[in-house]
Amino acid sequence: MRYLPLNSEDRSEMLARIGVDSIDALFSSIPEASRLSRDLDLPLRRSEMETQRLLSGMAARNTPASSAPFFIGAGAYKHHIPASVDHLIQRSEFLTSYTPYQPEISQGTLQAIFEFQTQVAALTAMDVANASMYDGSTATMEAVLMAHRVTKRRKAVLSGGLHPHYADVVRTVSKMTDNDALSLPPDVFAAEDLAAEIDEETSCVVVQTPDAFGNLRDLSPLAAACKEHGALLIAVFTEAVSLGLVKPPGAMGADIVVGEGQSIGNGLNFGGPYVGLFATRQKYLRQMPGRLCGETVDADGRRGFVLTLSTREQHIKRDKATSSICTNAGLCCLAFTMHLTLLGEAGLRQLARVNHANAVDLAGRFAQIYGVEVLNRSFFNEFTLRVPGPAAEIVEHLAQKGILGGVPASRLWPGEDLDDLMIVASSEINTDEDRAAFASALRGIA
Amino acid sequence: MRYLPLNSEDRSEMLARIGVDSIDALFSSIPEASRLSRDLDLPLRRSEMETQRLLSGMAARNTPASSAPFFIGAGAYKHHIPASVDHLIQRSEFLTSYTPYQPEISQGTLQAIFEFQTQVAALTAMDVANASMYDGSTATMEAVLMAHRVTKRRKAVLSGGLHPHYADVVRTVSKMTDNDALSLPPDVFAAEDLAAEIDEETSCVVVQTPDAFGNLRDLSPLAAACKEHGALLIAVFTEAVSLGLVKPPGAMGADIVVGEGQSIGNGLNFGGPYVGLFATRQKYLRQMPGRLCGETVDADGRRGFVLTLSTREQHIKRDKATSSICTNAGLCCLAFTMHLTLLGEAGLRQLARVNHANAVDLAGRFAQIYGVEVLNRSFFNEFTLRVPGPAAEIVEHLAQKGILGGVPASRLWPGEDLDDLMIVASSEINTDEDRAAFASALRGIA
Amino acid sequence: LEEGLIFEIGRPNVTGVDIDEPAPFETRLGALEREEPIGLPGLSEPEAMRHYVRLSQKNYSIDAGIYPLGSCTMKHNPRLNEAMARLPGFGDIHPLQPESTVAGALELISELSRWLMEMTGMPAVAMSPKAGAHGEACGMMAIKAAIAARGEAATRRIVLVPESAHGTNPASAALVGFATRTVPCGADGRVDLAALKGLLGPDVAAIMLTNPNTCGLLESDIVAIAEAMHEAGAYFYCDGANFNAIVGKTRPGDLGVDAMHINLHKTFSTPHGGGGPGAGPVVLSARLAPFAPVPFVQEGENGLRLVEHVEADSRSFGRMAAFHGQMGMFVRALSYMMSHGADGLRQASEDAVLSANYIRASLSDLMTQPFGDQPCMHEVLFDDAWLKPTGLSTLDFAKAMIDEGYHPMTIYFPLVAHGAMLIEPTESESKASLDLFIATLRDLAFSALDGELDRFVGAPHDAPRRRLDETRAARNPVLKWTAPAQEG
Amino acid sequence: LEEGLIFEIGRPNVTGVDIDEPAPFETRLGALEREEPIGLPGLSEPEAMRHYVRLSQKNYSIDAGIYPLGSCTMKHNPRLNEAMARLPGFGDIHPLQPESTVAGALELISELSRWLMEMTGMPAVAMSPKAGAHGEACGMMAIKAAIAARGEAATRRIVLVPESAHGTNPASAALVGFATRTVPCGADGRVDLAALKGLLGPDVAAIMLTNPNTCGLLESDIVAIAEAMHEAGAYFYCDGANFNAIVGKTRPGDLGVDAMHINLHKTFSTPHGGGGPGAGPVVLSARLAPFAPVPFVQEGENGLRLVEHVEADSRSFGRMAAFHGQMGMFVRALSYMMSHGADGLRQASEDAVLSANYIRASLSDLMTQPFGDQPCMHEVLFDDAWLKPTGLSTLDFAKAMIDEGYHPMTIYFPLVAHGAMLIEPTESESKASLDLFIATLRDLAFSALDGELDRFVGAPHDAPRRRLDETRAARNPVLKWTAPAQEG
Repeated sequence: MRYLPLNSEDRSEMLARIGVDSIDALFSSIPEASRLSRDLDLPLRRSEMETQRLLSGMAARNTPASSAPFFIGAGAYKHHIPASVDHLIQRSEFLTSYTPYQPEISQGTLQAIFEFQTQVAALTAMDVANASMYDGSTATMEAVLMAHRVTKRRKAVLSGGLHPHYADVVRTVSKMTDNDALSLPPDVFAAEDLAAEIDEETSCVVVQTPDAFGNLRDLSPLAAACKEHGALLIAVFTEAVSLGLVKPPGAMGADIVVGEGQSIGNGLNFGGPYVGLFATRQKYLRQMPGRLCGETVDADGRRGFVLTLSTREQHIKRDKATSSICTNAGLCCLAFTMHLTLLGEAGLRQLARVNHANAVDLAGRFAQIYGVEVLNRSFFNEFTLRVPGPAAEIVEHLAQKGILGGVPASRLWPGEDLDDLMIVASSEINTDEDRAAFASALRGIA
Repeated sequence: MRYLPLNSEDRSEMLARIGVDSIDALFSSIPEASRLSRDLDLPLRRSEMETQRLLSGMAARNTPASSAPFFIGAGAYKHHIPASVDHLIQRSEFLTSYTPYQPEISQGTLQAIFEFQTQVAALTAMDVANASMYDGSTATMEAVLMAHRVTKRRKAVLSGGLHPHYADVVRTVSKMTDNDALSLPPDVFAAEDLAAEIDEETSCVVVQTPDAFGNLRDLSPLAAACKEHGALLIAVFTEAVSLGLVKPPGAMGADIVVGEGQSIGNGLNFGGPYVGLFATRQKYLRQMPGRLCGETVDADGRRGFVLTLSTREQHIKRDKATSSICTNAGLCCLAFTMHLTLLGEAGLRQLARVNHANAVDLAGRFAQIYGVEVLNRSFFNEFTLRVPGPAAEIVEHLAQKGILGGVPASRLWPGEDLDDLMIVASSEINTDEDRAAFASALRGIA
Repeated sequence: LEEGLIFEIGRPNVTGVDIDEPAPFETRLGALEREEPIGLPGLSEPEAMRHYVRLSQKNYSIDAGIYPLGSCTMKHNPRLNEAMARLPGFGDIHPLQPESTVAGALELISELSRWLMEMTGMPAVAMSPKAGAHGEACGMMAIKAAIAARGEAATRRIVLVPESAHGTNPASAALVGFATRTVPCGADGRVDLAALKGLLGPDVAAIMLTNPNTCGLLESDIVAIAEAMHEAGAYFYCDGANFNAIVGKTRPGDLGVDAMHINLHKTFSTPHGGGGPGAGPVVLSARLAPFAPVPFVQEGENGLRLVEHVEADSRSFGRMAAFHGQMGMFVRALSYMMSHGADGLRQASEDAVLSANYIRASLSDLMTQPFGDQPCMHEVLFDDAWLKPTGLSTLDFAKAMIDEGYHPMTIYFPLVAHGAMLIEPTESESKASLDLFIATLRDLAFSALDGELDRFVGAPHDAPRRRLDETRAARNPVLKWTAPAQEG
Repeated sequence: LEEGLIFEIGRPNVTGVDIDEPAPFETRLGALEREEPIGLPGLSEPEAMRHYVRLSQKNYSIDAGIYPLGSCTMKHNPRLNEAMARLPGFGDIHPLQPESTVAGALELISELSRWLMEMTGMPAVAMSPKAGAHGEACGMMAIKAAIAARGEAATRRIVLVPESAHGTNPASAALVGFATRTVPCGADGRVDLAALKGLLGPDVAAIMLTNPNTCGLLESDIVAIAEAMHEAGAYFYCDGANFNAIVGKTRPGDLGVDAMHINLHKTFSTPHGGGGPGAGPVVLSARLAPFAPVPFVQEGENGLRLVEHVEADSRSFGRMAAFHGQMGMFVRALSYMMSHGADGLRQASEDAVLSANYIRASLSDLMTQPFGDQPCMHEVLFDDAWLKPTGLSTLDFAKAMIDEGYHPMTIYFPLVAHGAMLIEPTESESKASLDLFIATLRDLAFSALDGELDRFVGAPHDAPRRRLDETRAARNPVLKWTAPAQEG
């Protein structure tokens, strides 16, 4: 087998040194009745060529985003990722290294994490950011738990504009822990009155902007309401590129900012791996979940970086830890940092502008289609369309015409009477022709 | 522009340090009349995304070998290349380094070349090999020139089984240098009497095995004839994998062995870059063209590698050099070495056996088609078919049916009355289904 | 050459990405346009390339040397898997594309599930957990849901965790709202069965047991433990971090396990990437299967079907994360499994165990083992008793390994061994590599015993950094770059 | 850790590739099956990965630092270009596929040709040469064919080559059967026009002139040289190795050049790969165009057409190599060109020249220039006059740079400068990078002048190897590994 360096000669010599007759002697602690006395009912080893053929065959039964005019968002976004990013994250020294517990020979990863933390803090306009969570949804769940710890309260209020998967994740954990998670109904027009839901048991309000329908939300009034009641404001985003153009949550008074970082540096990957961003105010630092990298000096006084404040973490604090997270999204946060470094301030702003411009253009095209209505007053690169008829069928029709045209709201909020809504995104990857093709196809169907 | 780190501020500061007012002042040595006073009539800069889109569009107008049952050889062969090879040659330290003129910081490349030279010598059963030539055809040309230098004669005899492009390259240089290159007519059945063509002016005989029609040739009798007349025997191969199964030229008395190394570690690439292999006997070492890596020690006595015997080369010997070659096929020879190291003796032999088995199987299928005839008595993974009608049309028909089915002999030897012959290769990449589809399609056409 | 931070070498008006100016348009941002600068530096592409290449060169990696971290399973990461995960048909599909356009993705998830179920002997698997600890939480949630379904939610709130457990175990149990109680470890390094039985009662929901355990030992009483748990009305959660030792040799389902997460990034070699991403699918027994979270892929009449929501008649406990799990890792893991096949997977486990025992047998005359010299599984545990006379610590010994060109083993874990040194070579090392590693450790050990303290106390000497001051980092946390104060 | 040779660490019965056993079959090898062992070691995949990763770590690279090799043009290699060359539609097509299946390949070659012709102002281009020297040979063959067509083959056999020329120039001329004669260099570092004119006569076939020349100077008499050559009935071959200095600023065709090769791996950044592959297309004037070698892509009635053989009415001189040229490099170069565009290409040349002059201006007070302190093009030439008093050689100075983390500049070339040091920074370096490089060279220069000889004579001290004994290597060449004699 090509991956196994030992051959039978080696194995014999090693058994001899160990002083046993056979490999099975080393497995003798398995109760005899429990030893597997047959081969696993699975195929035998395959050559690289054959494995590649089979997997390529499966891959060929999917329609890649790059092969069609593509307008799907709703929590995961397709952007152009510079070729250098993928090259760099595949460097052996990044790809095949472990969590940097031995800092002297892990400065590459550690310095990159330190850069990541600084970038995330800057993007969100917050004081401190951690070294990543699994994804935006679990980061949101962790934020809620952190708010409970900080406030010593147990009720979260979830906006109806929060991505429904995120809300599900929070609700699932809340149910398990006998905490309260009050979910508002789907809030298509960003019209809900969240402040009215805050009471003295409320630990936090969780609100997303741009929200799941694409609306931009001014969080400042809500922040004031939270402050008044001693609750924390948790701001969520699923499209990190938006932060290049819109007011950051930190500037609107958020206490914790969490979000999905996939759209910078990371591909769609059918939903994972992604990278959860997590930032908060300095005063809550010790209640923060997740790994942190900090600056220090070595024995010669040179600057260096180490993992720090691990007394918050599971491997030290065990059941008193601020989170059970161990493996996080290391390589994805590296890709995020590399892409953002390539963009820089000027590039990110320009990228965000182009995204917005493309979405505005697309919305303008739809506005001219009879029976179709753009519902948003404001948006970044994604908005909600009302279509004449079930959006799920329209999306399927579009797919058959070779256009991946959005997400039916009914797929995200089943049973909520949103059947005629679809959520549509347009990023820098869409050409004029793509948008024209989409509008024309929709005109034909709608 | 994303690749240019200087911005206008930098440029101003630098001009100031230099003490000139404008960048054009630095170009003042261009005669004024010759300065380009307009923009080049070419498009302006494009984003990475746009460049990728345009090039991907061009690529999509080609039919990749991997997308169809594929049976084309005739000097370039498709084999499965382990994914690790392409990963490794893309490591910055290999990909973006220069020719190892500073050995202390180039030991990686140098040691790999030393391994390559040893592998090539072993494969060919020769004493010494160089660090690569451009490709098999130019290596053949260099071998002929070397034979002229060694024998101080000027006539080369070229077998009719030599790849016609290779023969063209030798003839072109021979014509330029007033040397004589006697080409025998296409030798479909390996029936020519090369020994009869050797005279006292003959510096070398150039013969290929497996030859361009796929025949295996026993070079031993020819080697004896060469020796008798003081001529050198130059053995050529275009399919390096064959050396895992067939008798190596060195064991049959060749004086110089040259060949194409593409088929180990390197992709098809529409014909280039490939890697020329060049090996000879120790006594001719100083007449050898191309770069050589040798072992030595450093100031601390540790083994190390350097480029050596450069007194043969153009940068020292100028017009007296053994070749004008400078840049060679560095990264391709690295890929060759990596793939061959992964194969090892056992793997190469097995790979060669599978290739031969697949070709034998394919030939067997063709033998059952009325009107189609396999002409070879012996072959490795490639043979010549006689088909009823113009092979060029049949190949085109097959392509329309989605099968890349071989090379019409008329494309290689136009005007030689070989219109009903096609050359067909089958390697480990072909499945039973591929071969069945080919045979069935050919039955339908022929 | 020292490499600065991007904030020191980059500039906000520099970019390494060319983006065309959009045609003029009217924004629709409401009044929410960003006004202040963000504070992000940019680098041109050549500068960015060099920056990160240079940073990478300060890292150790499995590609460059043995990475003997016990419990972490740093093994060879085949590049085929990277190539497969990057096929556009896997890497470039959106989780909310119409199902008709992702048939191959559902097929891959289904096929991977089949392999995981057969290898573990379990009838169900939840694919969405994002890493090992997330898988633990998933398993504990399934257990909690099952207990609630039995009407015992209020009473069964205790989870037993052995001393030697990974920290994630109690943390995950706590995340799910359980209280934990520690099970002591016997003199043989295994769970003390009698003590365990003494803890059982109607308040116990489950045990979380790593098997093979973190001492590198197989819990030989495992069947008895499972029976005891089940008799007491509790569940048996198995931490699958060390599953790589036993694939093809025994099946957790056959041992009585109710739930076990599988670290695809350990056992099945999806690369660690300097800390992630991982993937932690959880196999479930028939008793827990009904409570599995959404989403999942279901065999339907017309082929595979994706279930994304808790349907009316379902007992699913909910959702662990957005979308469908770590698809990128799924592809890599399946590529790894298909390459090995049933025969190769078993051989890999055997070679991993063989190599660990080879190291044990080659060092046991010099270094002490907390539970005596007995065969281990895929990792071997030493303690610091043998170092006592030298005055050196496990940390000193570990740091000295760096100067020899090696990454240290896992140290100070598990907590049941004093000054633990946990070595896991994996099946990826050649005998020559093992021999050199052993020779180096022996040389270091002799050196320590001979009192050559300088080799240890100041170590590492030859790494990109000397020993770093972790206390200072924690005392005054500097967690991001801030611009130095302007002069003037 | 030292890394052995594969012959020392590998074994013939080990393989890192799984290949299924074929079904039983009868061989058809005649009597020519290989009998003896080959002598090839194999490594498993993990071992091979580690071996070559470790070897790579002993290399310097442009990705990790400035590579200031004059005349070699080591610039940033965009990874986009690598990705494009690996698209199956380019990387996985066979040179002899039916033309109908490679329309995009012909389009790419045609498009690249268009860019090259417009940038050089020349009406034709031969795409097949495989590297710079091969391009030189191609150009000289076209010239020879043109001379033969004029009936002067027997008389015009001399090619003039300036002292400062690359060694490939005379070697290529000789390969094509020309005799060479050296043209002296004037006090300003440029060709001595009067001396050149003195050499002209009916026996002269051509001049081979590098422009900008290898001293980093533009041949300002170039138009006069071209006219003189043409008046004398000879051709003007331009070595295009330094074309990167002048793209968009002047066009060889407008200067009177008849043929020039273009190093795609220098000017257009296809990576050097530790010594290749390169690509050397040759642009040709109208006078030489008819003699261009096969194959070429021709605009036909039904689109593009591939001409692979010398057709009946053609004056093509023949064929340079099998197949169609370095397609992989074509894709990379076109990707580079399209990314830059007309504006970016000119800017790149300007930045390259700016950076070289910046280095010149920053070092000219310490280091001597053979032809005085005058503006240079893309590279700046120093000599060793300033080192004389120290007793140190150019080699010592260069090797000391290694200890500072830098790759040395080109040394001892061109031959017209004593102890030459030729520095080419390219446009890829940031100002910060140039400043640090300059500061380091200044520090070294002061150190040399202060007599700190140890820093130089023993250098390098901190590289993977100390100074290597090149004389020993040449005196007793060991060019391959041989098994050590068996003991016994």
